Amino acid sequence: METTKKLLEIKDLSIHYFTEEGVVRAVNNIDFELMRGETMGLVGETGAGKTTTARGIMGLVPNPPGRVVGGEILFEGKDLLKASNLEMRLHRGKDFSMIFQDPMTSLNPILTVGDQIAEVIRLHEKLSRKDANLKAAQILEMVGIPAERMSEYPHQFSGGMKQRVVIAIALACSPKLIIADEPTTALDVTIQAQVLELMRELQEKLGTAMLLITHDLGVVADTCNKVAIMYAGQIVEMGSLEDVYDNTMHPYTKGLFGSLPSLSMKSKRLVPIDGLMPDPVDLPTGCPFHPRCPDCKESCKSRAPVKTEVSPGHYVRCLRYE
Amino acid sequence: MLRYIAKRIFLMIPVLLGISFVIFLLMYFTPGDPAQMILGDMADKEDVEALREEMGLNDGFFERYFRYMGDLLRGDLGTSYTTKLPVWDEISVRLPVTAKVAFFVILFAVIIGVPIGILSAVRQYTIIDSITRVLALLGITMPSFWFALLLVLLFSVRLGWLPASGLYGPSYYILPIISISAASIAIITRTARSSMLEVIRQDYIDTARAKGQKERVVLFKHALLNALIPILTVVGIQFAGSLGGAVVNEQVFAIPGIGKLMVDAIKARNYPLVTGSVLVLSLLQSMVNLFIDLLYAFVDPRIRSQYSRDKKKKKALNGAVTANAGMAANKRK
Amino acid sequence: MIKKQAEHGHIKKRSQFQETWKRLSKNRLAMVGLAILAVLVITAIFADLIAPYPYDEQDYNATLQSPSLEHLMGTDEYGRDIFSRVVYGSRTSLYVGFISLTGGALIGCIFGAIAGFFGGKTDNIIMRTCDVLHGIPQIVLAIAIASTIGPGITSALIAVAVSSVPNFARVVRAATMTVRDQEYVEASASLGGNNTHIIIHHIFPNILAPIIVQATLGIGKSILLCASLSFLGLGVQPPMPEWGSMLSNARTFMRDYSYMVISPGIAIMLTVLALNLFGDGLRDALDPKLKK
Amino acid sequence: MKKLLVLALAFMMLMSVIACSEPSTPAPENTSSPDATNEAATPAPDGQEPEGSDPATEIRKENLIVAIQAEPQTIDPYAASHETTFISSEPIFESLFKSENGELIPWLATGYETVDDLTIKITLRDDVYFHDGNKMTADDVVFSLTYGATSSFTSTLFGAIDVENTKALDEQTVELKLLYPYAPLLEGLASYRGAILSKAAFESMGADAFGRAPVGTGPMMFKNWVNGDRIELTAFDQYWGEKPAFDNVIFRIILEASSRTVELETGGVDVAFQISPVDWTRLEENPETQMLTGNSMSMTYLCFNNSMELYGNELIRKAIAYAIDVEAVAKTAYQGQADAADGFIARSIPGYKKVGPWEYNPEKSKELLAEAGYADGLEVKFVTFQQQYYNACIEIIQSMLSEVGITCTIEMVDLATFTSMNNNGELPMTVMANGSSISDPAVALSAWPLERTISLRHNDQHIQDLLDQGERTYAMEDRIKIYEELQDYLWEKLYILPLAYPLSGYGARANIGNFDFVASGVPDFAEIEFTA
Repeated sequence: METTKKLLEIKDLSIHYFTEEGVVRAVNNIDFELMRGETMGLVGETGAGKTTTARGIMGLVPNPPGRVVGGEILFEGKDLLKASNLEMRLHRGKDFSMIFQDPMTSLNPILTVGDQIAEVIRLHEKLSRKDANLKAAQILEMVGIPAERMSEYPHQFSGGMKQRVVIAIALACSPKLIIADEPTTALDVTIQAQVLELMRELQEKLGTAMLLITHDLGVVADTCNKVAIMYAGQIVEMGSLEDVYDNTMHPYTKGLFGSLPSLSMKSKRLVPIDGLMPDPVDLPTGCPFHPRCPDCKESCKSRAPVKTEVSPGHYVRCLRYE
Repeated sequence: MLRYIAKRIFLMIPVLLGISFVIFLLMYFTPGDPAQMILGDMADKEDVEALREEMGLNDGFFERYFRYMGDLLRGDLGTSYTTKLPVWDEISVRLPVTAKVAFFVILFAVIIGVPIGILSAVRQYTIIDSITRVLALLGITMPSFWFALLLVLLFSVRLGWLPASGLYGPSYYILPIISISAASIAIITRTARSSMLEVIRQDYIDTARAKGQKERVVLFKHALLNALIPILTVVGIQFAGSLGGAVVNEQVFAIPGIGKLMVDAIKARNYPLVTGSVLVLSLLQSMVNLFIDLLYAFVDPRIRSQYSRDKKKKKALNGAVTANAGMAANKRK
Repeated sequence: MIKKQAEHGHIKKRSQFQETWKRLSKNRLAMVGLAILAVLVITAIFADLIAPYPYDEQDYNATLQSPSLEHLMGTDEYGRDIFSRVVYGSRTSLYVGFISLTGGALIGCIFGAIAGFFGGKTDNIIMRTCDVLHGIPQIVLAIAIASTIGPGITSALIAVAVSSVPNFARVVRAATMTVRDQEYVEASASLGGNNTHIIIHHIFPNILAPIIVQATLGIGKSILLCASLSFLGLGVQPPMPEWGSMLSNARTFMRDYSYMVISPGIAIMLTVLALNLFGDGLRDALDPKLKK
Repeated sequence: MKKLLVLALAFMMLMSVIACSEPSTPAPENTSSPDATNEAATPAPDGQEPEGSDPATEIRKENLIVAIQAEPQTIDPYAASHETTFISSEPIFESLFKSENGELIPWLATGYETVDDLTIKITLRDDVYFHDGNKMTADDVVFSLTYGATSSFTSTLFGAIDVENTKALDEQTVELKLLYPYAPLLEGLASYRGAILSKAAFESMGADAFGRAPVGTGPMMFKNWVNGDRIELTAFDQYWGEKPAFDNVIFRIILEASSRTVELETGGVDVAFQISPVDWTRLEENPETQMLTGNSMSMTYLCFNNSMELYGNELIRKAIAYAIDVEAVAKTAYQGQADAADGFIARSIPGYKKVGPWEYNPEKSKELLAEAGYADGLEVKFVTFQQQYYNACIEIIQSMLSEVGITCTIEMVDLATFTSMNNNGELPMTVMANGSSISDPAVALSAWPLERTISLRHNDQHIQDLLDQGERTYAMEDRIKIYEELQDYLWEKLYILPLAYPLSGYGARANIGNFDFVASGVPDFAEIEFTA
């Protein structure tokens, strides 16, 4: 598995929604890379554009009203934005697949679990119905569900079990990349640990790269080797786990860590980041974080910071480091 | 499943009893004397009075009601005042005609309504969507007999392509079906559109697309099957409605249906025929509703599991699984 | 910061109506519907001014004239001006539509709310009575009532009201049951609100949307029912103009004097169309999920 | 979006305009008439399948299709009073005589002899068979006449028959006894009401079943009755007389007047009854159809309830009459297909006397109103049921009366309520018609006898005396004098105001010959000959 070749490279990607209330700038010129077998966390509050980025990669941005307005998404060197619908369809499920957030609604209620897994297998691997079902059974076992339950329906499974099925569907054709959009948010903590554990195992076993989208910094710490912090559609800080966790640069990232209860630091009160997420329709001028930034300077209000590399592999978008 | 059907049929009895009671009440209080209608207005008082006595019209309300119920339980719907035929004979001739027409109307409405509904849902905010929505509205707003008359004048008289009335062959069915189904097509289209729109926004549709499934299959397999239930409900209501409701069209196209029979029976104060036809019609309508509910179970497993007896077995299995899944997970740690 | 939010919250309340209006006004079809309805209501109110002739003035040497300048929509078989009758007819049709619906809606909602809220036996009894009412075809009900109190507006009105009760009851019951399980209803119960208070303050406002939609669509249906009643000979007391009876009487003259059939037919269609457009628009505006 | 709405509405308007507006030229040559599209699936009634022409170049057709406006309650002419019963029973039954403009022609009877005022001896043919194969004998005639005498529907016509003493002298002769002299009897026996039934069949089937599947001696035999749809008769091969030019008669029940007209135009039916007057001209102009019209024997009149205090007052009745322009009412209500009524019985009935029409004089009406004490206005009330022509008359009268300050309310009730109100004398004012099955003054004035309980209620013994005299005198000249005196008296009293003599008519395809208008409205189908 040569990890040198870049699996996924996002260059200057912008995705906007054109609605009647105005243009929603969900994703603004983000770029990052993902190597084969690597796991990167994409962290941010709700509305930061995480899910839109994921859907952008998968080519599932609902159009109208959404549209990719700029940038490139290179998957193994090929720009997905230029790919035809047919090509994209062949990629989805085979080369990259997606796990959605709410297991309760991500499975088709009227089809058996087995059928839903077999469907993706038969789409990408020329197997007969019988063999596809056999493989589906194996994958089901792999995610810890007895094969006999293949003929049951989603409503007969608990939340955790359903998420396992969704994972089974995503990994059925051992894709090179999984995009997991907050896979454990809807689950309670005990099940969350099991599901994450399962995903990490399968990732090692199949050598799959993963883009994990979450707002839970703890989950990122356990599973990812790289992390990118998103705010108002931009990546404000990106780097290896140590870079971002140990010598955090960007004020927003510091704010995020500040609002986390931690056993080691004995702070009596959590320090929330005050203010609200900016309205994506009219983003603040200059650095989007400036209205909420504790050490905001005059220039922050007017000039938009540029992505600067503070140390190898550690990027930040803040005027203080330019 | 059978237990559920038995329960539903058992539930129909009080409803039918209720209907017969209300009809009897309505008939009891409406003025107009059946005996007079039978003997005609030339008959003199004594004859009318004698007939009233003979028909038991002078007895008390409850006495007549219980006598009627007694006969009903023995399966005898009484005899029609005007033609003196057993009510069942009159109904059994007219009911299949209405049922056949109603069936074709619904078939026609579904074949046209559902695809258009889906199309306008998929192509939302385009010109097709607006055209179908407005045409659907026109279907609902047009008085059916006006539309029926227009059709007859256009296709029978001016173009001579189709016969104007009667039901003596396949070509006779075309105009009545178009005129009766206009409203049903409109309603089915609108429901199909709104329920499709509802389903298309669900997450599992994106899951299907994320699998790399063709858009056509995503829509017509994943989406449509889930959108079926609201559509089925409306189809059921429309079918039940057009059974009793097509009176006006039956008159324009001279179709010997049960709707017209019922209306004339009331006008002639032919109590047994009125009650009989309304009861038979309500029974048929309840059967249609039951059939539609069973279709729900067939289409949606969530509903099916409510009926099936083996619910207990399922719970046990569910418990076991969570235990060993947990074991498998920590065994590997 | 907190102050700004509170103030923002305060604005929120008043804008509930504005919010719906804002969304509604964006829906062009609904606006067309509203415009037609407005025209209709105005014609109904000022019918005496708008109509050039009294609706029952007969003119024997001007019978069955096709539309001309003095008679915009021509004259009927008694030489009466059809345009004036259509104008006055709007009064009858709206009267039938609105009164019968408010009647049916009122009873239906009360039935539905009680059934939905209390559930259990009461729910079963009410729903079974609704099935019974629903089982009796509208036409039978109308004729029975018409023969008891004489055909005419009142009997059509009652028939429509009675037969629309089951639909309202069913809609309201379903809405109440969904709303009843919401936390905020339990919350208000825990604060000591008695049942009627809960129904009126918490449940009704939230089930207003389906009721309004059912009402607007229902008015259209009642106007059509009135038309078919006149077709079956149970129409309005002459010489009161009502679109349905005008249409059905004109059908015998349809071949040579088609204008007699077109004007009332179009009047009915326009009204019912407007009601449906507005009803649909209202439903989309009131249903938050449908926000674009 | 909006332009789209306009487009849809325009389309609808366009469709309705082209659909209804008839070009002045008749409907396009209807080559593909429905019978060409009938399928073998069900025995569709088709009218145009000419068989090999008989030697007498007489064109035969398999089916004669007749559209009637309602489903008869029964086909037994003694058990109903609705026109559709008589039309559907006419081809099945025959009477003792046939009456051609007042002159009796022997038919089932070979002749008759009036022994005295109360006895008539009738001799019968011996070669007549019923549809069930039995031979017609005097017993069947006696049975039919006694049935006629006792049935509530035909008591006015045959009530005079003395049921005990009428007997069969032998197989071929009947001695008919009367309770009192009754001049119109023979005319009644010659009408379709005097049908001769098969006694054997009637008694074995029972009255109701017989009414659903009658057995008579006529050229056509009952075959099938599909409820609400059609009644099928087929040719009776042992018929004693001349065979008709068709094998089956199918009476199709089409309730909607415009549908009957359309079926006639498109060839779906050969004959159609109750065509609405507005279609008459179009059917006359259309080369493929013809209209058979003439003066009917019915008279539409405004009926006052003379037992009520207000309408019992002669001044009020006359005041109302003067305010009504009878000519305009007749013309407008019947779309020009009726004349103003100027008498109390139809003009074609012997004994008719022209006494009106009532003078239209609104001023005089106001004077009489003032004289009666209602100078400042009067409230009157009509009660009626859904009947196109009666409602038309009432609406016109209503607006005429408002000219002289009489405001009238109209209460619409349904037929059943109206009938019982009428028979309990509760109708204040209404518009009704009084038809007559035979052209005899006594029958035409059947609304006047005192024992009738309808809302006329004049209880004027003088009228009853004149009616009795008219019935009992046989000599035609004396009868006419009596009835003329009666009509003058009725005109003077004005218990009712005659309004219109409506023309009646029925439509037929152009190829129907030897089929002319009959005042009673029940034509003889057997005579029909096809010309194309």
